[in-house]
Amino acid sequence: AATLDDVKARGKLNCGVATGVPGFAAPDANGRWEGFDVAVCRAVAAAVLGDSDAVEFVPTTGKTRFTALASGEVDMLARNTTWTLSRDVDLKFTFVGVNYYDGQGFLVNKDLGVSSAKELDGATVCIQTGTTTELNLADFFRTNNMSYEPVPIETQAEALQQFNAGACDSYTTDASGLAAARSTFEDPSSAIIMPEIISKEPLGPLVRHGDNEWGDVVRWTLNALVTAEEFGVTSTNVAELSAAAGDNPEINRLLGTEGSLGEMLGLDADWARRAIASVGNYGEVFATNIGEDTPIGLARGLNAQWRDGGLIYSPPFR
Amino acid sequence: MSDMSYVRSEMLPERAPPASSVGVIGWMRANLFSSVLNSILSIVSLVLVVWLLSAFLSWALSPTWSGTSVNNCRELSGGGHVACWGVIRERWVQLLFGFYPPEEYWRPMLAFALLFVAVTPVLFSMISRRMNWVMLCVVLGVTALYLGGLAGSIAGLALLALGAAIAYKALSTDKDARAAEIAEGAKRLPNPLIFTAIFPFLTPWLLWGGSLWLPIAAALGFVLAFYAYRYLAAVLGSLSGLILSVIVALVWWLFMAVPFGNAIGGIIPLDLVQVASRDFGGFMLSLTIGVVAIGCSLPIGIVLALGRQSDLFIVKTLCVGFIEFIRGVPLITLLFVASTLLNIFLPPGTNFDIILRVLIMVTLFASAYMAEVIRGGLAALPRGQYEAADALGLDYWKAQRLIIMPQALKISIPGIVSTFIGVFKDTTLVSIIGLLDPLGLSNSIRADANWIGLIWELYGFIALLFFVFCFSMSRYSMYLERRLRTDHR
Amino acid sequence: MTTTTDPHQASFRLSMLLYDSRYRSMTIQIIALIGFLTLLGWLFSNTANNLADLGKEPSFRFLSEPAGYDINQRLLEYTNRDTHMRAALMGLLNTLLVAALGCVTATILGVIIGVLRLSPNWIVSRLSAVYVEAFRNVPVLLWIVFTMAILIETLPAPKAFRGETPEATMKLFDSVAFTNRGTYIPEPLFSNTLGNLHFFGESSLRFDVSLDLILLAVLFFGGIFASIKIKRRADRIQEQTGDRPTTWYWSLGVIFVPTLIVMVALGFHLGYPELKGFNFKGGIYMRNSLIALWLALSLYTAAFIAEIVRAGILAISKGQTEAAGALGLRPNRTMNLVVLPQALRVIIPPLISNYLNLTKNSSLAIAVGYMDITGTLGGITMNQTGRELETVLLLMLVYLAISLTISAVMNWYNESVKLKER
Amino acid sequence: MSSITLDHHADRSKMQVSEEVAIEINGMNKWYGAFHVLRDINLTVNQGERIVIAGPSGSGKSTLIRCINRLEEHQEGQIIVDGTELTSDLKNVDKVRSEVGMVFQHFNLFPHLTILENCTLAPIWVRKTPKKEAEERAMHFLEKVKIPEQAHKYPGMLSGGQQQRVAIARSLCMMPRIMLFDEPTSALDPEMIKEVLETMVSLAEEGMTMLCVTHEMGFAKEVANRVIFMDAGQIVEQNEPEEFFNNPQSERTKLFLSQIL
Amino acid sequence: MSSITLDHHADRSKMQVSEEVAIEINGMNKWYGAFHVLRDINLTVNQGERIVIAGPSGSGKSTLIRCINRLEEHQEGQIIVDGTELTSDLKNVDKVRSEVGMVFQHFNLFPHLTILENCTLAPIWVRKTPKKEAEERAMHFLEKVKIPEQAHKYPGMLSGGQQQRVAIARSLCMMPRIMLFDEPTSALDPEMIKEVLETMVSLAEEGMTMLCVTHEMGFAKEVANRVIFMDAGQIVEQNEPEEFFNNPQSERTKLFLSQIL
Ligand SMILES: Nc1ncnc2c1ncn2[C@@H]1O[C@H](COP(=O)(O)OP(=O)(O)OP(=O)(O)O)[C@@H](O)[C@H]1O
Ligand SMILES: Nc1ncnc2c1ncn2[C@@H]1O[C@H](COP(=O)(O)OP(=O)(O)OP(=O)(O)O)[C@@H](O)[C@H]1O
Ligand SMILES: [Mg+2]
Ligand SMILES: [Mg+2]
Repeated sequence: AATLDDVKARGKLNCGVATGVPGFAAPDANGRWEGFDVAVCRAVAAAVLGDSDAVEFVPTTGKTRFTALASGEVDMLARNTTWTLSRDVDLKFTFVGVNYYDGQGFLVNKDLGVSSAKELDGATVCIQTGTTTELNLADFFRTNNMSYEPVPIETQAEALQQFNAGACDSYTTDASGLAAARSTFEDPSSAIIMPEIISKEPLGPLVRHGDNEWGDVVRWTLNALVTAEEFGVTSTNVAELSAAAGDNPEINRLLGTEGSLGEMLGLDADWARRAIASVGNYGEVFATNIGEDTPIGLARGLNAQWRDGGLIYSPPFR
Repeated sequence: MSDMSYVRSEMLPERAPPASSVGVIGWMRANLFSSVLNSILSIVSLVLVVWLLSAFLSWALSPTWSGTSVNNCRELSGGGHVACWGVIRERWVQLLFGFYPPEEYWRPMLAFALLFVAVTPVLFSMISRRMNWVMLCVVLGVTALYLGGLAGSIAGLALLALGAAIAYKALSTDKDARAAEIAEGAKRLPNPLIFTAIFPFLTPWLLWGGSLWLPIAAALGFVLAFYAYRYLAAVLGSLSGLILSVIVALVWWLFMAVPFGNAIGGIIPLDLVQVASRDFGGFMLSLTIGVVAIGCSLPIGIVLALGRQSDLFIVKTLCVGFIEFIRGVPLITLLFVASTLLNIFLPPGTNFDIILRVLIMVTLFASAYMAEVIRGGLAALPRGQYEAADALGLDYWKAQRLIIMPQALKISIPGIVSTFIGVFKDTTLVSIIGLLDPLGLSNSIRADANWIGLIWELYGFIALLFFVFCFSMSRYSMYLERRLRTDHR
Repeated sequence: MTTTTDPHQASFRLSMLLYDSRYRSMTIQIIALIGFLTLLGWLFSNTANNLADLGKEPSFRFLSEPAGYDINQRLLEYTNRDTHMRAALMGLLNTLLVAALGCVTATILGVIIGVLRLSPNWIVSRLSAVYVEAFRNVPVLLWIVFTMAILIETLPAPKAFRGETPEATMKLFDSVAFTNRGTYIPEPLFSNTLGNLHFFGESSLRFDVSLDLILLAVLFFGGIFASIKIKRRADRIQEQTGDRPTTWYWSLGVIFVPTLIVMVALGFHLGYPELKGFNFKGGIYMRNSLIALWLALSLYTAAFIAEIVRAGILAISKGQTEAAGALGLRPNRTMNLVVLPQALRVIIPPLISNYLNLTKNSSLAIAVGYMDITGTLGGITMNQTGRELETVLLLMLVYLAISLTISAVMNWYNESVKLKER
Repeated sequence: MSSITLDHHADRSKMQVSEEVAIEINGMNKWYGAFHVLRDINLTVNQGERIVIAGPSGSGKSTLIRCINRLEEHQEGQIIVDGTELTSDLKNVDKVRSEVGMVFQHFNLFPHLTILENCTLAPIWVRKTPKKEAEERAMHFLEKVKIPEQAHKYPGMLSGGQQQRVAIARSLCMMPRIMLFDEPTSALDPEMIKEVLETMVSLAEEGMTMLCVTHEMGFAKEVANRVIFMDAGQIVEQNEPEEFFNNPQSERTKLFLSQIL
Repeated sequence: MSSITLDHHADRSKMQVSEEVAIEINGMNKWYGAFHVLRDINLTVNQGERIVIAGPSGSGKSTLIRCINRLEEHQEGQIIVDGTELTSDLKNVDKVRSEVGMVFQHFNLFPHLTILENCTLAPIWVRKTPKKEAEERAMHFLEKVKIPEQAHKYPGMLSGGQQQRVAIARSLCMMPRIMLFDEPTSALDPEMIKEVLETMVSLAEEGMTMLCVTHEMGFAKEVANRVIFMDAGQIVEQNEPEEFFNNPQSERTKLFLSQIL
């Protein structure tokens, strides 16, 4: 459990995030990082170190993120990173779960009069480089026998600048990003997201191969947030619920009032309570950062709990 | 032929020139409308200037300083294509300091002020020793007062008083009186370069925090090496002395400095709050990279320049190879190395943070350019200086240290300043590998839902920062060049 | 005197390695070499260990695998099925393209600004000074993103050209379209085309050359050659009679008439860009990323070149111009015959090193998404294959090769124009 | 100042002054900005005259001479050279310049051209002389200044005296009717001064109209038929050399002569 | 060439030559590349001798003198200075250099150091003299060359003659047993030459061994006890000054003397 010990000894968690994606990770005016991905980092820090602010956020680009993780510069990466076989196997990382089920989509201006991505033959498409998107895009247009003109761009801010100025007909990235982007428009209804989702993009936190104990900590912290939502444990009632063992054994095990799951992970019994208390459960994280009441305004969709027809599903705490 | 003889009986007085060649009209005629082509050029340029200025002003003069978001700005200005200055109001501190903890801002500011104090004796030779010490006292005194508390106030007042005393003394004794005092054996103030030598060890502590004992331990390495050299050179001769003293220093740094620093730090802690490199950002990051790279590249550049000048074939080839390699590839590829490869080159398990890696690569980059600048300085020295040093029996290193380098470096200062400007501008490239320098930060700021879509305000602000800085430096280096040319002996 | 023998040959002592000038330099060099080799070996072994830990073996096989991504601005044909190697080649050509374009415009602009800075016209010289200072003292990267932003924000989108009363129209007799995606200019087309020549089969280096263009180029350069002959003849006539015949129409004639005739024969016509679907179609298309990079690099470098030109002209002492004037030479002749030949010697070496800088700065293309070699090989290829070591190595080699070529040219030039001194 | 003795005495009999007017300056005034550098200059130079201009530093000697071929512009008064008045009309300027040769203190040879090319450049491009003829003429004048063997070297390879002689030959190649010299020897070593002065003497013997700013009083006595003394932008005194040196009239002249002789 | 008359006559009686050998050069040869610049030089200099070396330009005078403190390396033969042979052994070189002072034509003072620092630099760093002592000694020698009051100025503020005297004082501060001079006065104005020569005379009077390349024949007559004439890299003639000047033996010497005297 080298990494876990390192983190504890250091008293800080080094967490790789994106340099700026609205709703997912961006620093505010005080330099405090906020966002959906950021919350995962904070949850892990809370679980391991007892302080959700004991995180060093390391901004990474598409190019630098894997090196940062492989070299040990960061302990985990919580950044819109698609779980693929080659990344898992060839680049030797462990994806500990999926915190957001995404897929690549297209954003176009309404007045372009297009209702399907299949009508985009000959269009100019802005893409953010350094991800799987450009490969997906090439595949999509080739299989549909269409031509297009890619405009590779380093950051989301620049992509939106081009899109808004009409320098590209369509902006493609993960649908979550598209929604987030659209939400920032002066008139969000002026742009529409095409119904086609051309890829599966399960995004999740990842750690290095070969340190399974650390992987487990991150994995189960994420799962704890999901389970918490499933059983209705929220940041507001978690203190009350963990004061004493309740009727629901799953909640009890989760919050450490029963059993010794925390110990198995190399943490204390309170770990999940702290994680939930600091950032809230999965649903809360979603709602405060990217949910429908935020400017980003994403619906739960695939990311609803499995009971609600979504894919968010945590293995049982036992 | 005495008809050609002529003697003027009375001298003519000076007369004012014809009206058409002086005054505003004369000036305009000479400078704006001296020919048809010139007149056309003048008018075209005037129109251009007016047009550009009016377009710029109508955009820039907008009452949006208090705006809290793009939409708020629109409301404040009543629409139209105008600037939204709210973003600057909200973020300028961040653009300057990055994520540095606000309660510690005094540290980078102090470091910057001290940087100025440290380079003054080198850059501005007309400022006297005493003034340098006054500056130092004032900077430290003001800082101490700012930090407050009983000790701070007392120390601050004491320092300010000391500064005032020195200044008073400086102003009340003129040159001759001073010379007389010195002749009588009055002590001169210590050379302000002493502080310049301390500065490189002090600054990292100020910026990164931690224990003061570590930089002290690092500095001790140099002191050790110096004494080792003194002693060993007398016993073994200068070359073996030099080699051994380098080894002594290396052993100290590698194995003993840290335990020493920690041990003493355990007894007498002199700690500042630690600030991680990744909290560095904005203009401060650019400045840190620029200053550290130039500072560290100076010794490396000197060694490379000497190597390139030497007649030892292998040494020369190695130096030329290194210099030409670095100068042949773009900085961005070196930054790629920093961001993706450097950890691969180092022993497994080493883990420098990204800013340190960038510092290493930018330093290497700067040293190649520095080497060329210093080589120019060396080449400008007449051969006689080397010969005189030889004839006096100074060995190679002593001659370099006492005779050659002081002169060559002085000649090189304008070049060094230009290199610094270049490196400083190039620090913006780190935004490409994800560091949050001003340019990188501007992207993050634009990812904030409030400020999405703002470009000109941010770019303009950043450009202005760089311009002010680089422009004043380039002016300075031009001034130096002019002075070197005139007061060349 | 051959009788003296070296008294030290017999008794070699170890200390002589350090204190004998014959051995000392050898000792130092060997120490340096050992140090260098140790460093190298250390780096290599670290790299090998680290790569082994990561399970990556250095290999360049990825170069022959399909790239899978598209490149928007390219000089040769390329699809996303082509190899990484070919993608890198496209990038390299793009680098060379923007460097060449940049050098040309930067030179023209720099010379103009430099000369204007010396103008007696106060306002003009002041404006040029402002230009120079503004561009020299702000990072080039900032200028690049700035220029890109200007192009995107100020030019119309293609859709603005649509409709009955479009907001934007094509310029220059409806032949050129400036949009915020790029600029479309008419392309040369031949109705009786001779076809293409194809090289290198199906390999990654394959390329086509249009026979029409080859023919035209041959004629054009032949014309230039002929016009040089005409100039020589004029020189001879001037030598003999003193009068220089006016030849510019002859020169123009031999350069352009044959070329024009063949163009007509080949059925030359211009293909105009037209708005079709989302974009303009037809014509030659220059993406804004290219234009922005080109413009920004030119403007930035021009500021430096202007200073070089100014210094070069100032370096020619006033006495030279006065002497020429006193001999009756007109200002333009003075410029051509006296000032320029001398100023060029001063100007060209730093000029070339600025070309070098421009080429290196073109690697910032990545900031505006122009797919130069840093964007392809060092960008997407590196990302997709995870071969950081190999790609960065290749990237450096490419730039190094370009730099060394340019400096070789510079050295050759410096040698050939050295002023003859006593 | 110095007073180099020339090896052979100049033959005054050869130096004939005609009645024809070569240069006429009437009430000329010039200012540099507000500084009144030349004040009410009146001067008539006949064809064949050799005039030496002397005076303290800063008195406007160079400026006067430079106005004559319009390297400087005057603001008031007239300058008429060989019947052509110098105005802002560029044609007149061209005409005057092709008739007036000028030799500078610092030679101002073109360092990128050989000696021969230096000498043929202006004839070929201004006078439109055929190259061959220009070269022949250049060789002729180079022989005259005694350095034909240097024709294919570059100026940088020659000594100062040789360079100044090339500069004279270069001016002569334009077949000027008037030669202006602005301290032609003051940048030279004594040895070389002699070479150059001898060249100038032989030029005078051929009847060239010459205006020469110099402090070589030996030369003035030997060659000049008039010495002009300037001070504070004005012509203070002019006279024949004998009279000028032995019997100066104005106080200023006396002071000046006492200093330099 | 020039012949400055010194104000006071040197006191030859003070200049005593001992039997002890200071410099011995045996069959020394030196090449620059393929150019044979010094040919079979044999020379013995005793303690206290004052030797003047003369000869046409390029004859190898400077080279010879520079070989003696190994600013140049010789390739064949022996040079033994004060019992130490100059070989590639750097320790010997160091030893010789600390016993031999050298004064150059262009002074080569260190412009970034004050006069005093110039004089104390080598004693402090090479001889490891305490600073205080070094400064006292420097002031002593500066007084000797008559410029103690300049001690805190920088070389750039001094006239050429003063600078050369500082250079001499700087050498003396190392307490050398032998002094080499390479045309110490040829870059100076006559006025200053005198100052420097007088300093050198007083040095000779104190019994310093001196080798001096110079064309100041007055100095040679006054001070030298031997004049060596070199041509084409060889010692052509050597003799006492009287004999040398009044009765030169070789043709070359005669020719040379006729040119410079
Ligand atoms: N371009 C100029 N602008 C302003 N003032 C000038 C300029 N050229 C010369 N002057 C001034 O005009 C005055 C006359 O200068 P000029 O060169 O004619 O003197 P001179 O008699 O030739 O002196 P010298 O013997 O030193 O050559 C001087 O005071 C000089 O400073
Ligand atoms: N570093 C060198 N490389 C090659 N040749 C040299 C070098 N230094 C001097 N020479 C040549 O060696 C010869 C002797 O030079 P040296 O300087 O000893 O002459 P010198 O007698 O001192 O002449 P001068 O009176 O001009 O100083 C000259 O022909 C010179 O060109
Ligand atoms: Mg003058
Ligand atoms: Mg010599």
